[in-house]
Amino acid sequence: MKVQVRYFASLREGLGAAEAVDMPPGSTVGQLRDALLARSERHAELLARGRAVRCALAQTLCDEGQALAEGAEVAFFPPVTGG
Amino acid sequence: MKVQVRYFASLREGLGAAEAVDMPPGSTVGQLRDALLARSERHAELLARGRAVRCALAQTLCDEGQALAEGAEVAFFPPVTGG
Amino acid sequence: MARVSVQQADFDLSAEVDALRAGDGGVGAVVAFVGTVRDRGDGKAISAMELEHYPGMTEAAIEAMIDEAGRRFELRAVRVVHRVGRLQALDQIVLVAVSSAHRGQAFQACEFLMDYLKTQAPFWKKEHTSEGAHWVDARVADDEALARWGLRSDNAG
Amino acid sequence: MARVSVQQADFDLSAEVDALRAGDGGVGAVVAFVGTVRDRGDGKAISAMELEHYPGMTEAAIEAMIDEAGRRFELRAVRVVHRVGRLQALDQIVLVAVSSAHRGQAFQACEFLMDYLKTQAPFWKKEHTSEGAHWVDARVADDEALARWGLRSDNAG
Repeated sequence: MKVQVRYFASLREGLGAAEAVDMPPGSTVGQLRDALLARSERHAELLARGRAVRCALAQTLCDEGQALAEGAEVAFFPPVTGG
Repeated sequence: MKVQVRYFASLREGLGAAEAVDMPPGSTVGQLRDALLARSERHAELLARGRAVRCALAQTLCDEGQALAEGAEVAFFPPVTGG
Repeated sequence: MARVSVQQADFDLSAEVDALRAGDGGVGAVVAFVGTVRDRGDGKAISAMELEHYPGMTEAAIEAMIDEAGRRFELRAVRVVHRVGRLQALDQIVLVAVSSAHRGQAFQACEFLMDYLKTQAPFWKKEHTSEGAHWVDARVADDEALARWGLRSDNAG
Repeated sequence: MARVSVQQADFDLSAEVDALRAGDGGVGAVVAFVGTVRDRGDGKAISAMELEHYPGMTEAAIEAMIDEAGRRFELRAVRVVHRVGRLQALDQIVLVAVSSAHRGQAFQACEFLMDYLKTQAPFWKKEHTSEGAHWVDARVADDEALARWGLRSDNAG
Protein backbone atom coordinates (compact mmCIF):
# COMPACT_ATOMS: atom_id res chain seq x y z
CA MET A 1 0.00 0.00 0.00
CA LYS A 2 1.12 3.53 -0.71
CA VAL A 3 1.77 5.97 2.10
CA GLN A 4 2.75 9.62 1.83
CA VAL A 5 5.66 10.70 4.07
CA ARG A 6 6.23 14.33 5.04
CA TYR A 7 9.20 15.92 6.78
CA PHE A 8 9.52 19.19 8.64
CA ALA A 9 12.27 21.46 9.95
CA SER A 10 15.72 19.82 10.05
CA LEU A 11 14.32 16.58 8.57
CA ARG A 12 12.81 18.52 5.65
CA GLU A 13 16.14 20.24 5.06
CA GLY A 14 17.91 16.87 4.90
CA LEU A 15 15.33 14.66 3.19
CA GLY A 16 13.02 16.99 1.27
CA ALA A 17 9.44 17.92 2.05
CA ALA A 18 7.78 14.64 1.08
CA GLU A 19 8.21 11.24 -0.51
CA ALA A 20 5.94 8.33 -1.40
CA VAL A 21 6.65 4.86 0.02
CA ASP A 22 5.17 1.46 -0.75
CA MET A 23 4.65 -0.65 2.37
CA PRO A 24 3.20 -4.13 2.99
CA PRO A 25 -0.42 -4.08 4.21
CA GLY A 26 -0.69 -3.95 8.00
CA SER A 27 2.60 -2.11 8.49
CA THR A 28 3.05 0.24 11.43
CA VAL A 29 4.57 3.70 11.64
CA GLY A 30 7.66 2.12 13.23
CA GLN A 31 8.04 -0.31 10.33
CA LEU A 32 7.75 2.64 7.94
CA ARG A 33 10.57 4.35 9.82
CA ASP A 34 12.67 1.16 9.47
CA ALA A 35 12.00 1.10 5.73
CA LEU A 36 12.97 4.77 5.41
CA LEU A 37 16.20 4.21 7.39
CA ALA A 38 17.32 1.81 4.65
CA ARG A 39 16.71 4.30 1.83
CA SER A 40 19.95 6.29 2.02
CA GLU A 41 22.78 7.26 4.33
CA ARG A 42 21.02 10.58 4.82
CA HIS A 43 17.85 8.78 5.92
CA ALA A 44 19.87 6.49 8.18
CA GLU A 45 21.46 9.46 9.88
CA LEU A 46 18.47 11.75 10.28
CA LEU A 47 15.92 9.09 11.26
CA ALA A 48 18.35 7.09 13.44
CA ARG A 49 16.74 5.44 16.49
CA GLY A 50 18.91 7.40 18.89
CA ARG A 51 17.59 10.74 17.63
CA ALA A 52 14.57 12.63 18.94
CA VAL A 53 12.14 12.16 16.08
CA ARG A 54 8.40 12.70 16.57
CA CYS A 55 5.73 11.32 14.25
CA ALA A 56 2.17 12.11 13.28
CA LEU A 57 -0.39 9.95 11.48
CA ALA A 58 -3.26 11.68 9.70
CA GLN A 59 -2.01 14.96 11.18
CA THR A 60 -2.24 13.75 14.78
CA LEU A 61 0.76 13.02 17.02
CA CYS A 62 1.15 9.23 17.23
CA ASP A 63 3.49 6.52 18.48
CA GLU A 64 5.26 4.04 16.27
CA GLY A 65 2.89 1.21 17.07
CA GLN A 66 0.08 2.82 15.06
CA ALA A 67 -1.05 0.85 12.01
CA LEU A 68 -1.00 2.41 8.56
CA ALA A 69 -3.80 2.31 6.00
CA GLU A 70 -3.68 2.81 2.24
CA GLY A 71 -2.99 6.45 1.40
CA ALA A 72 -2.00 7.35 4.96
CA GLU A 73 -0.18 10.63 5.58
CA VAL A 74 2.71 10.13 8.00
CA ALA A 75 4.99 12.94 9.13
CA PHE A 76 8.37 12.80 10.85
CA PHE A 77 9.83 15.86 12.55
CA PRO A 78 12.00 17.00 15.46
CA PRO A 79 10.51 18.02 18.82
CA VAL A 80 8.30 21.07 18.40
CA THR A 81 9.50 24.53 19.45
CA GLY A 82 6.67 26.97 18.76
CA GLY A 83 5.31 29.83 20.81
CA MET B 1 -3.07 69.14 67.42
CA LYS B 2 -4.87 69.45 64.12
CA VAL B 3 -5.45 66.47 61.88
CA GLN B 4 -7.08 66.39 58.48
CA VAL B 5 -9.69 63.65 57.97
CA ARG B 6 -10.69 62.40 54.52
CA TYR B 7 -13.53 60.08 53.52
CA PHE B 8 -14.08 58.03 50.39
CA ALA B 9 -16.90 56.16 48.67
CA SER B 10 -19.95 55.56 50.90
CA LEU B 11 -18.30 57.41 53.81
CA ARG B 12 -17.69 60.45 51.59
CA GLU B 13 -21.32 60.38 50.47
CA GLY B 14 -22.47 60.40 54.09
CA LEU B 15 -19.90 62.62 55.78
CA GLY B 16 -18.40 64.79 53.06
CA ALA B 17 -14.96 64.60 51.51
CA ALA B 18 -12.96 65.99 54.42
CA GLU B 19 -13.05 67.65 57.81
CA ALA B 20 -10.51 69.07 60.25
CA VAL B 21 -10.35 67.71 63.80
CA ASP B 22 -8.45 68.92 66.89
CA MET B 23 -7.03 66.05 68.92
CA PRO B 24 -4.93 65.85 72.08
CA PRO B 25 -1.22 65.27 71.42
CA GLY B 26 -0.30 61.57 71.33
CA SER B 27 -3.71 60.45 70.09
CA THR B 28 -4.03 57.35 67.92
CA VAL B 29 -6.08 56.72 64.78
CA GLY B 30 -8.50 54.70 66.93
CA GLN B 31 -8.97 57.61 69.34
CA LEU B 32 -9.62 59.87 66.33
CA ARG B 33 -12.32 57.45 65.18
CA ASP B 34 -13.87 57.59 68.68
CA ALA B 35 -13.87 61.37 68.56
CA LEU B 36 -15.50 61.33 65.13
CA LEU B 37 -18.17 58.87 66.30
CA ALA B 38 -19.34 61.48 68.80
CA ARG B 39 -19.68 64.24 66.20
CA SER B 40 -23.13 63.38 64.81
CA GLU B 41 -25.62 60.57 64.42
CA ARG B 42 -24.41 60.22 60.85
CA HIS B 43 -20.83 59.78 62.05
CA ALA B 44 -21.98 57.33 64.73
CA GLU B 45 -23.75 55.22 62.11
CA LEU B 46 -21.16 55.26 59.33
CA LEU B 47 -18.06 54.85 61.51
CA ALA B 48 -19.68 52.39 63.95
CA ARG B 49 -17.29 49.77 65.35
CA GLY B 50 -19.31 46.94 63.84
CA ARG B 51 -18.81 48.21 60.30
CA ALA B 52 -15.99 47.36 57.92
CA VAL B 53 -14.06 50.62 57.91
CA ARG B 54 -10.45 50.77 56.71
CA CYS B 55 -8.05 53.57 57.55
CA ALA B 56 -4.92 55.11 56.13
CA LEU B 57 -2.37 57.42 57.76
CA ALA B 58 -0.23 59.59 55.52
CA GLN B 59 -1.73 57.75 52.53
CA THR B 60 -0.66 54.32 53.75
CA LEU B 61 -3.02 51.63 55.05
CA CYS B 62 -2.72 51.52 58.84
CA ASP B 63 -4.28 50.05 61.94
CA GLU B 64 -5.98 52.05 64.66
CA GLY B 65 -3.04 51.81 67.04
CA GLN B 66 -0.96 54.19 64.92
CA ALA B 67 -0.06 57.49 66.61
CA LEU B 68 -1.00 60.79 65.00
CA ALA B 69 1.26 63.79 64.55
CA GLU B 70 0.40 67.44 64.04
CA GLY B 71 -1.04 67.97 60.55
CA ALA B 72 -1.52 64.24 59.91
CA GLU B 73 -3.75 63.15 57.04
CA VAL B 74 -6.03 60.30 58.08
CA ALA B 75 -8.52 58.65 55.74
CA PHE B 76 -11.47 56.38 56.50
CA PHE B 77 -13.11 54.31 53.79
CA PRO B 78 -14.88 51.03 53.11
CA PRO B 79 -13.03 47.92 51.89
CA VAL B 80 -11.49 48.58 48.50
CA THR B 81 -13.05 47.16 45.33
CA GLY B 82 -10.87 48.20 42.41
CA GLY B 83 -9.70 46.28 39.40
CA MET C 1 7.19 55.98 30.53
CA ALA C 2 5.34 56.21 33.82
CA ARG C 3 4.64 52.84 35.39
CA VAL C 4 1.26 53.84 36.83
CA SER C 5 -1.56 55.95 35.42
CA VAL C 6 -4.90 56.60 37.09
CA GLN C 7 -7.02 58.33 34.49
CA GLN C 8 -10.53 58.93 33.20
CA ALA C 9 -9.52 58.34 29.59
CA ASP C 10 -9.66 54.93 27.96
CA PHE C 11 -6.38 53.20 27.07
CA ASP C 12 -5.19 51.43 23.95
CA LEU C 13 -3.88 47.95 24.70
CA SER C 14 -1.54 47.77 21.69
CA ALA C 15 -0.06 51.20 22.37
CA GLU C 16 0.54 50.36 26.03
CA VAL C 17 2.18 47.01 25.29
CA ASP C 18 4.26 48.48 22.45
CA ALA C 19 5.57 51.15 24.82
CA LEU C 20 6.19 48.54 27.53
CA ARG C 21 8.53 46.52 25.35
CA ALA C 22 9.85 49.30 23.10
CA GLY C 23 13.46 48.62 22.19
CA ASP C 24 13.85 45.89 24.82
CA GLY C 25 15.30 42.87 23.03
CA GLY C 26 15.40 40.93 26.30
CA VAL C 27 11.62 40.55 26.29
CA GLY C 28 10.33 37.14 25.24
CA ALA C 29 6.93 37.26 26.92
CA VAL C 30 4.27 39.84 27.68
CA VAL C 31 1.21 39.05 29.78
CA ALA C 32 -1.54 41.65 29.81
CA PHE C 33 -4.65 41.61 31.97
CA VAL C 34 -7.61 43.78 31.00
CA GLY C 35 -10.53 44.08 33.41
CA THR C 36 -13.84 45.11 31.88
CA VAL C 37 -17.29 46.19 33.08
CA ARG C 38 -19.77 43.30 32.92
CA ASP C 39 -23.31 44.14 31.88
CA ARG C 40 -24.89 42.19 34.73
CA GLY C 41 -24.17 41.81 38.43
CA ASP C 42 -26.20 39.62 40.82
CA GLY C 43 -28.74 39.12 38.04
CA LYS C 44 -29.37 42.85 37.56
CA ALA C 45 -28.50 44.80 34.41
CA ILE C 46 -25.65 47.24 34.99
CA SER C 47 -26.13 50.51 33.15
CA ALA C 48 -23.03 52.29 34.44
CA MET C 49 -20.15 52.00 36.89
CA GLU C 50 -18.54 54.82 38.86
CA LEU C 51 -14.97 54.46 40.03
CA GLU C 52 -13.52 56.57 42.83
CA HIS C 53 -9.93 56.59 44.07
CA TYR C 54 -7.68 58.29 46.64
CA PRO C 55 -5.43 60.54 44.54
CA GLY C 56 -1.83 60.18 45.62
CA MET C 57 -2.30 57.13 47.81
CA THR C 58 -3.61 55.03 44.94
CA GLU C 59 -0.62 55.73 42.72
CA ALA C 60 1.85 55.23 45.59
CA ALA C 61 0.23 51.94 46.60
CA ILE C 62 0.47 50.57 43.05
CA GLU C 63 4.08 51.74 42.71
CA ALA C 64 4.89 49.82 45.90
CA MET C 65 3.16 46.72 44.52
CA ILE C 66 5.22 46.93 41.33
CA ASP C 67 8.40 47.18 43.41
CA GLU C 68 7.34 44.08 45.33
CA ALA C 69 6.58 42.21 42.08
CA GLY C 70 10.06 43.16 40.87
CA ARG C 71 11.59 41.59 43.98
CA ARG C 72 9.61 38.36 43.54
CA PHE C 73 9.80 37.83 39.79
CA GLU C 74 12.29 38.34 36.95
CA LEU C 75 10.67 41.22 35.14
CA ARG C 76 11.71 43.59 32.38
CA ALA C 77 8.93 46.20 32.78
CA VAL C 78 5.47 46.73 34.25
CA ARG C 79 2.64 49.07 33.29
CA VAL C 80 -0.59 49.64 35.23
CA VAL C 81 -3.44 51.82 33.99
CA HIS C 82 -6.62 52.14 36.07
CA ARG C 83 -9.58 54.20 34.99
CA VAL C 84 -11.74 56.30 37.32
CA GLY C 85 -14.95 58.23 36.81
CA ARG C 86 -18.05 56.98 35.02
CA LEU C 87 -17.79 53.88 32.83
CA GLN C 88 -20.33 51.93 30.79
CA ALA C 89 -20.89 48.18 30.46
CA LEU C 90 -18.13 46.60 28.32
CA ASP C 91 -15.72 49.49 28.98
CA GLN C 92 -12.14 48.73 29.93
CA ILE C 93 -11.41 49.37 33.64
CA VAL C 94 -7.86 48.29 34.29
CA LEU C 95 -4.71 47.14 32.50
CA VAL C 96 -1.81 45.31 34.13
CA ALA C 97 0.90 44.47 31.61
CA VAL C 98 4.18 42.74 32.46
CA SER C 99 7.16 41.91 30.27
CA SER C 100 9.77 39.27 31.05
CA ALA C 101 12.30 37.05 29.33
CA HIS C 102 10.14 34.01 30.17
CA ARG C 103 6.41 33.37 30.18
CA GLY C 104 6.11 31.73 33.61
CA GLN C 105 7.46 34.79 35.38
CA ALA C 106 5.25 37.12 33.35
CA PHE C 107 2.07 35.13 34.10
CA GLN C 108 2.85 34.96 37.82
CA ALA C 109 3.77 38.63 38.17
CA CYS C 110 0.66 39.79 36.31
CA GLU C 111 -1.67 37.68 38.45
CA PHE C 112 0.18 38.69 41.63
CA LEU C 113 -0.28 42.37 40.76
CA MET C 114 -3.98 41.92 40.05
CA ASP C 115 -4.56 40.03 43.32
CA TYR C 116 -2.66 42.74 45.18
CA LEU C 117 -4.45 45.60 43.44
CA LYS C 118 -7.90 44.10 44.07
CA THR C 119 -7.39 44.05 47.84
CA GLN C 120 -4.89 46.82 48.62
CA ALA C 121 -5.29 49.69 46.15
CA PRO C 122 -7.79 52.37 47.20
CA PHE C 123 -10.42 52.20 44.47
CA TRP C 124 -14.16 51.91 45.02
CA LYS C 125 -16.79 50.85 42.50
CA LYS C 126 -20.41 51.95 42.45
CA GLU C 127 -22.76 50.03 40.18
CA HIS C 128 -25.79 51.65 38.63
CA THR C 129 -28.49 49.07 37.90
CA SER C 130 -32.15 49.07 36.97
CA GLU C 131 -32.85 48.87 40.72
CA GLY C 132 -30.68 51.81 41.72
CA ALA C 133 -27.05 52.45 42.56
CA HIS C 134 -24.98 50.65 45.19
CA TRP C 135 -21.36 50.38 46.24
CA VAL C 136 -19.83 47.04 45.29
CA ASP C 137 -18.94 44.77 48.23
CA ALA C 138 -15.40 43.53 48.66
CA ARG C 139 -15.00 39.79 48.13
CA VAL C 140 -13.42 37.35 50.58
CA ALA C 141 -12.27 35.39 47.50
CA ASP C 142 -9.99 38.31 46.61
CA ASP C 143 -8.34 38.21 50.05
CA GLU C 144 -7.89 34.46 49.57
CA ALA C 145 -6.33 35.03 46.14
CA LEU C 146 -3.73 37.31 47.72
CA ALA C 147 -3.06 34.80 50.49
CA ARG C 148 -1.70 32.34 47.88
CA TRP C 149 1.29 34.70 47.53
CA GLY C 150 1.97 34.59 51.26
CA LEU C 151 0.43 38.02 51.81
CA ARG C 152 -2.35 38.59 54.28
CA SER C 153 -5.31 40.83 53.47
CA ASP C 154 -8.31 41.57 55.65
CA ASN C 155 -9.88 43.90 53.14
CA ALA C 156 -13.21 42.10 52.74
CA GLY C 157 -13.19 40.44 56.11
CA MET D 1 -14.33 35.12 14.12
CA ALA D 2 -11.96 32.19 13.64
CA ARG D 3 -10.42 30.95 16.87
CA VAL D 4 -7.07 30.07 15.30
CA SER D 5 -4.94 31.84 12.69
CA VAL D 6 -1.51 30.76 11.49
CA GLN D 7 -0.22 33.59 9.36
CA GLN D 8 2.84 35.43 8.11
CA ALA D 9 1.32 38.85 8.83
CA ASP D 10 1.75 40.64 12.12
CA PHE D 11 -1.28 41.03 14.39
CA ASP D 12 -2.70 43.97 16.30
CA LEU D 13 -3.23 43.16 19.97
CA SER D 14 -6.00 45.74 20.51
CA ALA D 15 -7.91 44.65 17.42
CA GLU D 16 -7.69 40.99 18.40
CA VAL D 17 -8.82 41.60 21.99
CA ASP D 18 -11.60 43.95 20.86
CA ALA D 19 -12.92 41.27 18.52
CA LEU D 20 -12.58 38.63 21.24
CA ARG D 21 -14.89 40.47 23.62
CA ALA D 22 -17.05 42.30 21.07
CA GLY D 23 -20.58 42.61 22.37
CA ASP D 24 -20.03 40.09 25.17
CA GLY D 25 -21.24 41.74 28.36
CA GLY D 26 -20.40 38.62 30.33
CA VAL D 27 -16.68 39.28 30.05
CA GLY D 28 -15.02 40.72 33.15
CA ALA D 29 -11.45 39.65 32.46
CA VAL D 30 -9.19 39.23 29.45
CA VAL D 31 -5.72 37.73 29.73
CA ALA D 32 -3.50 38.05 26.68
CA PHE D 33 -0.09 36.47 26.20
CA VAL D 34 2.23 37.84 23.51
CA GLY D 35 5.44 35.96 22.74
CA THR D 36 8.19 37.99 21.09
CA VAL D 37 11.56 37.34 19.45
CA ARG D 38 14.43 38.06 21.84
CA ASP D 39 17.54 39.67 20.36
CA ARG D 40 19.92 37.23 22.06
CA GLY D 41 19.95 33.48 22.63
CA ASP D 42 22.72 31.58 24.46
CA GLY D 43 24.76 34.79 24.45
CA LYS D 44 24.64 35.18 20.67
CA ALA D 45 22.91 38.03 18.84
CA ILE D 46 19.81 36.85 16.97
CA SER D 47 19.43 38.58 13.62
CA ALA D 48 16.33 36.70 12.45
CA MET D 49 14.02 33.81 13.30
CA GLU D 50 12.34 31.46 10.84
CA LEU D 51 9.15 29.71 11.84
CA GLU D 52 7.88 26.61 10.09
CA HIS D 53 4.61 24.76 10.70
CA TYR D 54 2.59 21.77 9.49
CA PRO D 55 -0.36 23.31 7.64
CA GLY D 56 -3.59 21.65 8.66
CA MET D 57 -2.19 19.73 11.61
CA THR D 58 -1.09 22.89 13.40
CA GLU D 59 -4.50 24.52 13.21
CA ALA D 60 -6.29 21.28 14.19
CA ALA D 61 -3.97 20.74 17.16
CA ILE D 62 -4.61 24.24 18.48
CA GLU D 63 -8.37 23.90 17.98
CA ALA D 64 -8.26 20.72 20.07
CA MET D 65 -6.29 22.53 22.80
CA ILE D 66 -8.90 25.29 22.89
CA ASP D 67 -11.66 22.69 23.24
CA GLU D 68 -9.75 21.13 26.14
CA ALA D 69 -9.28 24.55 27.78
CA GLY D 70 -13.03 25.10 27.46
CA ARG D 71 -13.68 21.85 29.33
CA ARG D 72 -11.27 22.78 32.14
CA PHE D 73 -12.05 26.46 32.63
CA GLU D 74 -15.04 28.80 32.52
CA LEU D 75 -14.30 30.73 29.38
CA ARG D 76 -16.20 33.13 27.16
CA ALA D 77 -13.89 33.09 24.12
CA VAL D 78 -10.37 32.22 23.01
CA ARG D 79 -8.20 33.54 20.19
CA VAL D 80 -4.82 32.17 19.08
CA VAL D 81 -2.65 33.79 16.40
CA HIS D 82 0.73 32.27 15.55
CA ARG D 83 3.05 33.75 12.98
CA VAL D 84 5.21 31.73 10.57
CA GLY D 85 7.90 32.69 8.09
CA ARG D 86 10.79 35.03 8.72
CA LEU D 87 10.69 37.29 11.79
CA GLN D 88 13.13 39.84 13.22
CA ALA D 89 14.25 40.44 16.80
CA LEU D 90 11.47 42.13 18.80
CA ASP D 91 8.75 40.94 16.40
CA GLN D 92 5.58 39.43 17.81
CA ILE D 93 5.42 35.62 17.37
CA VAL D 94 2.27 34.42 19.09
CA LEU D 95 -0.89 35.69 20.75
CA VAL D 96 -3.09 33.68 23.09
CA ALA D 97 -6.03 35.72 24.37
CA VAL D 98 -8.76 34.41 26.67
CA SER D 99 -11.89 36.09 27.99
CA SER D 100 -13.83 34.99 31.06
CA ALA D 101 -16.20 36.36 33.66
CA HIS D 102 -13.43 36.06 36.28
CA ARG D 103 -9.71 36.72 36.24
CA GLY D 104 -8.52 33.49 37.87
CA GLN D 105 -10.05 31.35 35.12
CA ALA D 106 -8.66 33.63 32.40
CA PHE D 107 -5.11 33.52 33.81
CA GLN D 108 -5.16 29.75 34.17
CA ALA D 109 -6.62 29.06 30.73
CA CYS D 110 -4.15 31.36 29.01
CA GLU D 111 -1.15 29.77 30.70
CA PHE D 112 -2.54 26.28 30.10
CA LEU D 113 -2.89 27.03 26.38
CA MET D 114 0.66 28.41 26.15
CA ASP D 115 2.12 25.38 27.97
CA TYR D 116 0.15 23.09 25.65
CA LEU D 117 1.09 24.97 22.51
CA LYS D 118 4.79 25.01 23.37
CA THR D 119 4.98 21.22 23.57
CA GLN D 120 2.22 19.89 21.30
CA ALA D 121 1.68 22.25 18.37
CA PRO D 122 3.82 21.53 15.30
CA PHE D 123 5.92 24.66 14.94
CA TRP D 124 9.69 24.79 14.58
CA LYS D 125 11.96 27.77 15.12
CA LYS D 126 15.28 28.38 13.38
CA GLU D 127 17.49 31.12 14.82
CA HIS D 128 19.88 33.07 12.65
CA THR D 129 22.79 34.39 14.68
CA SER D 130 26.18 35.93 14.02
CA GLU D 131 27.56 32.37 14.17
CA GLY D 132 25.14 30.88 11.67
CA ALA D 133 21.65 29.39 11.71
CA HIS D 134 20.42 26.54 13.91
CA TRP D 135 17.15 24.89 14.82
CA VAL D 136 16.07 25.72 18.35
CA ASP D 137 16.13 22.80 20.81
CA ALA D 138 12.98 21.82 22.68
CA ARG D 139 13.15 22.45 26.42
CA VAL D 140 12.47 19.91 29.16
CA ALA D 141 11.15 22.84 31.22
CA ASP D 142 8.28 23.17 28.76
CA ASP D 143 7.32 19.50 29.21
CA GLU D 144 7.43 20.09 32.97
CA ALA D 145 5.21 23.15 32.63
CA LEU D 146 2.58 21.04 30.87
CA ALA D 147 2.87 18.32 33.52
CA ARG D 148 1.49 20.78 36.12
CA TRP D 149 -1.85 20.49 34.33
CA GLY D 150 -1.84 16.71 34.63
CA LEU D 151 -0.83 16.27 30.99
CA ARG D 152 2.21 14.28 29.98
CA SER D 153 4.54 15.48 27.24
CA ASP D 154 7.71 13.83 26.00
CA ASN D 155 8.38 16.45 23.38
CA ALA D 156 11.82 17.50 24.55
CA GLY D 157 12.74 14.34 26.09
